[in-house]
Amino acid sequence: MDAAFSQLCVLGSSLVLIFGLILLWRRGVTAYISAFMWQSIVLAAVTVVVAHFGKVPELYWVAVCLLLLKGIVIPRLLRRMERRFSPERELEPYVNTATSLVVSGLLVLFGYAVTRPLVALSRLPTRVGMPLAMGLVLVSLFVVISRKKALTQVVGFLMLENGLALLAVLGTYGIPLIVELGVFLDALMGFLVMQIFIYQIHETFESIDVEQLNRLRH
Amino acid sequence: MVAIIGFALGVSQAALALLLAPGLVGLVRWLKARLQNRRGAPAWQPYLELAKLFRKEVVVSSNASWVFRAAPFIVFASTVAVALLVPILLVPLPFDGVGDLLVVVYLLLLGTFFLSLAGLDPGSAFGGMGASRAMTVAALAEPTVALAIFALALSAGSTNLGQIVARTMSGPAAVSPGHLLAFLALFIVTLAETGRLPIDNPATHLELTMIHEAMVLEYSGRYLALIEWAASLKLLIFFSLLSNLFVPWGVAAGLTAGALTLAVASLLVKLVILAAVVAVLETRIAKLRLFRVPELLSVSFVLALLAVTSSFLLR
Amino acid sequence: MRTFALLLGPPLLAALLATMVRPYRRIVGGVNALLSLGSLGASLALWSELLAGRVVTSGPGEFLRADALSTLLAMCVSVVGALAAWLGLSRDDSYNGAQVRRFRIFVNLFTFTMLFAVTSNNVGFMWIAIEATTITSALLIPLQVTKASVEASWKYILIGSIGIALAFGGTVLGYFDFVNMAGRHETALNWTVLVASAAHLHPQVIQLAFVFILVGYGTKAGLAPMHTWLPDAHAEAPAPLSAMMSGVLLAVALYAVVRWQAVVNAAVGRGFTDGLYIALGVLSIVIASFSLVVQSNYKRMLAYSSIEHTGLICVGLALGPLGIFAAMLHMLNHTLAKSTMFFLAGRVLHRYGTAEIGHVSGLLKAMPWTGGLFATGLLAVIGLPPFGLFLSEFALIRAGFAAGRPWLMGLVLALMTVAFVSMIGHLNRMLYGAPAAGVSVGEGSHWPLVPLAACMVTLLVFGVTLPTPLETLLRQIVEIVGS
Amino acid sequence: MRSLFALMLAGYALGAAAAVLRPGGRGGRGLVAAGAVLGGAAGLALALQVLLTGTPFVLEAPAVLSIADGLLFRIDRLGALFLGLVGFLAVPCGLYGAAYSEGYEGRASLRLLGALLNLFLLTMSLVPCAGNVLTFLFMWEGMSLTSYFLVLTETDEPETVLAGGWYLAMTHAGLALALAAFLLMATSSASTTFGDLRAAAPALSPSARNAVFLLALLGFGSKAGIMPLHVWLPRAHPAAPSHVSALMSGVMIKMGVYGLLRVGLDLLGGGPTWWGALLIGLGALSAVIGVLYALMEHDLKRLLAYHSVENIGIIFIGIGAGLMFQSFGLPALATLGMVAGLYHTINHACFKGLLFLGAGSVAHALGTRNMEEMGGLIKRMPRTALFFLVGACAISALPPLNGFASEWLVFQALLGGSAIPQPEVAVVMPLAVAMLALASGLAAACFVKAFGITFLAIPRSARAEQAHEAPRSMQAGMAMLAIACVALGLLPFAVAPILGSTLAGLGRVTPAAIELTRSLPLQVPGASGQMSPPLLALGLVVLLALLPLGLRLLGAERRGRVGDTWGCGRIGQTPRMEYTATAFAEPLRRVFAELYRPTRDLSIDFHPASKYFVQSIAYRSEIHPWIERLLYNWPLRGIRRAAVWVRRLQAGSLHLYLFYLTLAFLVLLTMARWWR
Repeated sequence: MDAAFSQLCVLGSSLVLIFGLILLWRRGVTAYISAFMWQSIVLAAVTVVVAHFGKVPELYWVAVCLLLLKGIVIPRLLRRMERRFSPERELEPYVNTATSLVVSGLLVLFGYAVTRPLVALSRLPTRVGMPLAMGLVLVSLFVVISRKKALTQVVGFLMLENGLALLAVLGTYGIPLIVELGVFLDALMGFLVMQIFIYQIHETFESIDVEQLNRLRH
Repeated sequence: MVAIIGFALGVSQAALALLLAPGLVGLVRWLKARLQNRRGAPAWQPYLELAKLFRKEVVVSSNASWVFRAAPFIVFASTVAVALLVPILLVPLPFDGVGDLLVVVYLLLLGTFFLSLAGLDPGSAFGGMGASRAMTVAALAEPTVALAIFALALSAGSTNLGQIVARTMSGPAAVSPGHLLAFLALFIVTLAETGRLPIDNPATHLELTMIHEAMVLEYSGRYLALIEWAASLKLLIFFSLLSNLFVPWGVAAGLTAGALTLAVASLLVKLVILAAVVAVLETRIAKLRLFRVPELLSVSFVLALLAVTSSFLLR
Repeated sequence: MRTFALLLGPPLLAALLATMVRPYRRIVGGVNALLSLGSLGASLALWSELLAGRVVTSGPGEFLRADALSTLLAMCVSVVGALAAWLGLSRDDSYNGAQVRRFRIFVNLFTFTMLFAVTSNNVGFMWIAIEATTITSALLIPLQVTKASVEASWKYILIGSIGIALAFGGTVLGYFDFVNMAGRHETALNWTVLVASAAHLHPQVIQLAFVFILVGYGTKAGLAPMHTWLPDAHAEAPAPLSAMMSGVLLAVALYAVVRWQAVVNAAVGRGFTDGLYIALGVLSIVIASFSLVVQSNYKRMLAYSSIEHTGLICVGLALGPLGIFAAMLHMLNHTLAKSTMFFLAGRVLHRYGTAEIGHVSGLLKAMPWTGGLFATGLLAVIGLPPFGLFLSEFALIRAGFAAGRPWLMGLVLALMTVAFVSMIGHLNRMLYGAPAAGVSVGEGSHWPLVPLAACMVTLLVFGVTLPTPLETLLRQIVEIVGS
Repeated sequence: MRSLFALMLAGYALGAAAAVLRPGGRGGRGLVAAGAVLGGAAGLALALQVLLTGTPFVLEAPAVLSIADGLLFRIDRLGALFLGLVGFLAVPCGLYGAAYSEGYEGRASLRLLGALLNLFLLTMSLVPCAGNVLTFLFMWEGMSLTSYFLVLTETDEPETVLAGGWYLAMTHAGLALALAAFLLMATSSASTTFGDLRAAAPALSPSARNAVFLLALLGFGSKAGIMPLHVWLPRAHPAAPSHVSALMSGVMIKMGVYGLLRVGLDLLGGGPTWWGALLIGLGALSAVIGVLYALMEHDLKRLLAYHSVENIGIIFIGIGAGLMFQSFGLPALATLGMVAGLYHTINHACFKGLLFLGAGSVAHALGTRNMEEMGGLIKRMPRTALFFLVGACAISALPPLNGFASEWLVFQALLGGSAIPQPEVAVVMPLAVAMLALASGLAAACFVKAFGITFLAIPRSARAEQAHEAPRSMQAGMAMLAIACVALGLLPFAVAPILGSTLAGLGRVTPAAIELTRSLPLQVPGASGQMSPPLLALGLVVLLALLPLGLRLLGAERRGRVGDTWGCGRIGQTPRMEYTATAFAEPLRRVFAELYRPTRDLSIDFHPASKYFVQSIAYRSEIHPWIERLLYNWPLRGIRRAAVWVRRLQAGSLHLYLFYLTLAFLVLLTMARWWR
């Protein structure tokens, strides 16, 4: 039973990481949003698996929240914003696709190296997936750095939160429910505020290209 | 009782110096004249000048203040005080405790200080020029004098004049090469301080070259007499310092009449010799340009420094 | 339970009141000010409880707990909150009714989140509260929508959120370490539980967790190299908000790091955390001091000075018990001094219309009282007697020498002197000379200066003596953190 | 003693309160002055009581400054000496300030000036009383801060603000160094009281002791104004009101000497030979270069400020000689050196205070400090001129006055160098003698210029013509100091034993070594000279009295008349024909040209018709102290360049900021993961 459980977890978390890497490969914003949507859905699935096999009933609620919040609501809001600023396709990011893939590969390896003591310490069957979660965290950090559009940076940030949520689920079968709900509330509020700011940036700068935001220096 | 005799001897020594001083200057002038094949005024001419000046009325500039009137008295008083301290005739000086070689040097600086102020007071360009140059020369000569004192004090163990003379008299061993170098250094300083030829021409009234004369240009009557007399006394003091500190033989050790007459005789001989040396020197060399004088003074400084190091190493 | 209600309730009530009163009226400001005194009274009550030796806890699973460290921070937050409430934005400050209403709502929420962060025993709730502080304060930075404030707010929210996310990672790893050791149960995330069982935690994992925590909360505390958002945010935010952020938000973030420092020290000993603290602390002081030398904007100058003092507190935390005592005292002094300075900077900005040091001249002639207070405050900030910062810096450097780090203290002293000289130069350029053209001479309304002067007087008192209740509080903090 | 201490505090507090409550009007200013005078007198009385009885005064206030052993005042003899110095100078300066501050009437700075003056005196009096490190540094920085604001009373001139900036920067750097020195010593001691530091000092390793001494030398040297660290002194002192400059130059820089003595001699108990040699070297350098730059000044107060640098150099030579002799185990000569340094400290306080007050009354009367616009003031300000002359003679070390007495002692200490066994070390002494003599010679030249150009001859400007004598209270202040100069000059045998006793118990200097005989001549055992200033003065006075009698006896002509100054026959004398300050110093400028490196630019525009006719010639020559450029410009430029480089870190790009964050995160992760 445990073998199937850990196999499913590894499959799920690797899928989540793959969707993260798709972000680096594709250029269009729509691709970013759909990749993020699917990633959230797979994450919800992994949570359900862990809830079922790990016999942790609260995780079902967490999975439902994940699915609702990050699977449906946030992508719809992102698509509305994307339609509004659609003419601005993601121009050439700081790093071209080839180098960014190589760099993200190195980061995943680094994630592996760093999380080895975690895997060694943990006795839970899901411990194998943790390096993948750490890899996703580092890759999403790289995404936020290398992308020029504010919208894409927000997607990168959301992916970072997904990575950490995955780490929480795999490592500890989910942190206590109340704290988990608080985290979701914060995530939603954070996204809404970022959405307001993107609209403001668009009003004042007529584009959401973050490179124009370099007036404040020294 | 002994103190009173000592006090009287000290005062009489100073009186003798006062009397001899104008004659010494007259002697130097007479020797220079003879060397230049001139008949020259007799050696006692300065006495006549002083007497004449004392009878003349004093003309004081309208710009001058009390400093101008007080300066001659201060200069004269400080020079006489030095004469009291310096062992011209006898060694166990009554005023030994009052001041040592450093006090002598700084008393002379007091005189130069007030003379320069008096030079500035009337507000004429010559007085200012003289004051500025005199103070420059005095300032540059200070280190040499200090080092010469250091060399003497090193071998004598104290800066006290009486002790230095006694130490040098006590035997040939005391006369080290350091003494010779110190003597040369002090000789150059003597020429600088008393305004003799290579630094300042005492005989000229050419505005651009005179230093001492420029400061006293405004003085007349009894003030000028006092200053001239003080200047000549200063010359005598330096000559006696040179002779007694380095060639002290003949200075009276006890208070007997015989020793005193010997001391007076040896003093006169030494003064005549030094006067002759200065006279020959002044006829041989021309006046240095003012901005070459520091080089001469730095030569004397190096000599004094060598004197100190040699006395250190040979101690 | 009552004291916590009195502490956390007032800001919530004020925020609620502000939201309901649709067209903004001045009464909201008055009520807000009175309510803020409530939370101030509550923190004093907590303090008296502590002096009597009782640590107040309440709520299910003891999720609210006020020990010495929390009480000190609660004091700072409530004092600065009260200042912001009393001196908040008035309508004539070129802000319209809607903006002032929004300001009132979010400032109170901001105060509430900070108070909740410092009094929550549960590390998870502490994280949630600090994330909430980012959100509530971010909305206030672009109160007046200009290119600069929008840019500053975007940088603030993005860097802040990423930092806080990493901090969440650290919390998760800490919980993971605990779960492996003692299994999952409800109060696992309570700080008291974590510290008690710290000895059994796995050293390797807890060190990784502390790196996440230090980078995460360090971003909120303005530690270099994560400080880059701080000068922009503090320069563009309205004066009361930048006063609260610079004065006390940095302290709250440091509070979170210190909480986890206690856990890590109990687990692996001081060596690891000291090394990190000194590295980041010195880097902050270096960057801040040298940025002050060629600074031309006085609000950014104050922001960089905050970075420098945060770095100094970090170095202090790494110098043993004496160092922690001095660092905590320095945090209290800095909060008082820096918040007052930002309020005064706000008044100067309002009168001169520009934040450029070059354009502000003759401050003493134009606004004698504000100028005088501004000069006194700046002299206090750069650590001159008779103000408190001189004493705490002396104690800190003495702790450094006692801890056997003379070269480090030499470097810190040199950097502090560089900062001192440059800030004196900027201050002189602003104070003296003739007032700039078109600047009306004469003090505006005097009564806002009264609370600021009161802060200066307290700083003077802390500069001359150390009241025994404060000393016992600091001793208890040293026991908590340094044990 | 406790009542005297309380009276001192009360006096200064009264003065400060009066200044704040009722600044204006004669009454207000009178009250301020009364406060300062009362405080000063009480301080002086307390100091004398401690000095004479030898019982230290201890006052404990553990509640205040309780973070490091509370507030502790412990006045031993060394502290009492400097406390007495502050009190001694506070009385005349307070008196002087009453009339001088009339110029600030009606300005806001009057209230500030009065209050800060009393606070400044209070903190400066408490510096030598401090018993532990925190009290000392608290009062020290308080003194610097109050004097900084006093320097900034006239803030409408930009260079005053610049001078204030330089001053506070240097003093704060000095405080940082002193703090490091004290705390380096306090590492091994239980608490930070001086007693514990003294007990823990032997346990320090030699390298730590050297580090502490060097830090203390730099820290306290910057306050004293020793050569490489003196740059703030000629800028800050002239900018302050004159009675404040007198206090700063007379007493505040002596606190640097006190600090050095407290750390170097008392707490560390002396050290290796190179300490003394370093002090002598720095002292000699400061003496000569200080006076050389003073010669070139024609701002009267800047000239006096540079002279403070010179005299501090002389004090350092004395103390350096003392330390060196102590390292060779010659207690008699060590005490002589120390006593010479301390005696010159007191004398300098007197004559420098007198000179600054004199310069202040001239500036008060004329409204300018530029000597080129003065002249002929002796006829319009006779008493100020007399006092200034007494000060000038004292500072030029002319015999009957106090400058000569202490400089004579310093010479004797240096002449004692012959007793040093190692010749290569002993050669330092003659060099120091030469430098000291050159400095005193140049000082005499400089003060002939200062007094001659300012007071003698014809007024050079309309302002100088309408000059009026200083008010009575300013004259009273100056008179007090002039009498002090004369008295200290005549009674060294009374002062020297007291100074010798202050050194009792400090380090390994035994007080018995200096039983200065109470008789008239000042005979110091172990040294080689003997002199008796009272007899000398008596002799001079008698001779001066006898001269007019002698002249009458000789029947010298009594008549005299007033005529024009001789000008080779031309009629009329205009001020432009007089020698100016720059002209007076021109020969020495030429002699020391390599040191000054004067900048010269000569612009001649010829007549358009032909090259041989000139329309106008403009000649400008300035002297910028190249020491400053050499020592201070490159660190300042370095810091500025580093600042511009660091500024580029905040380049505005959000991606760059996120990159910093991620880089830090990755580096710390690797460190945490693989750190052992």
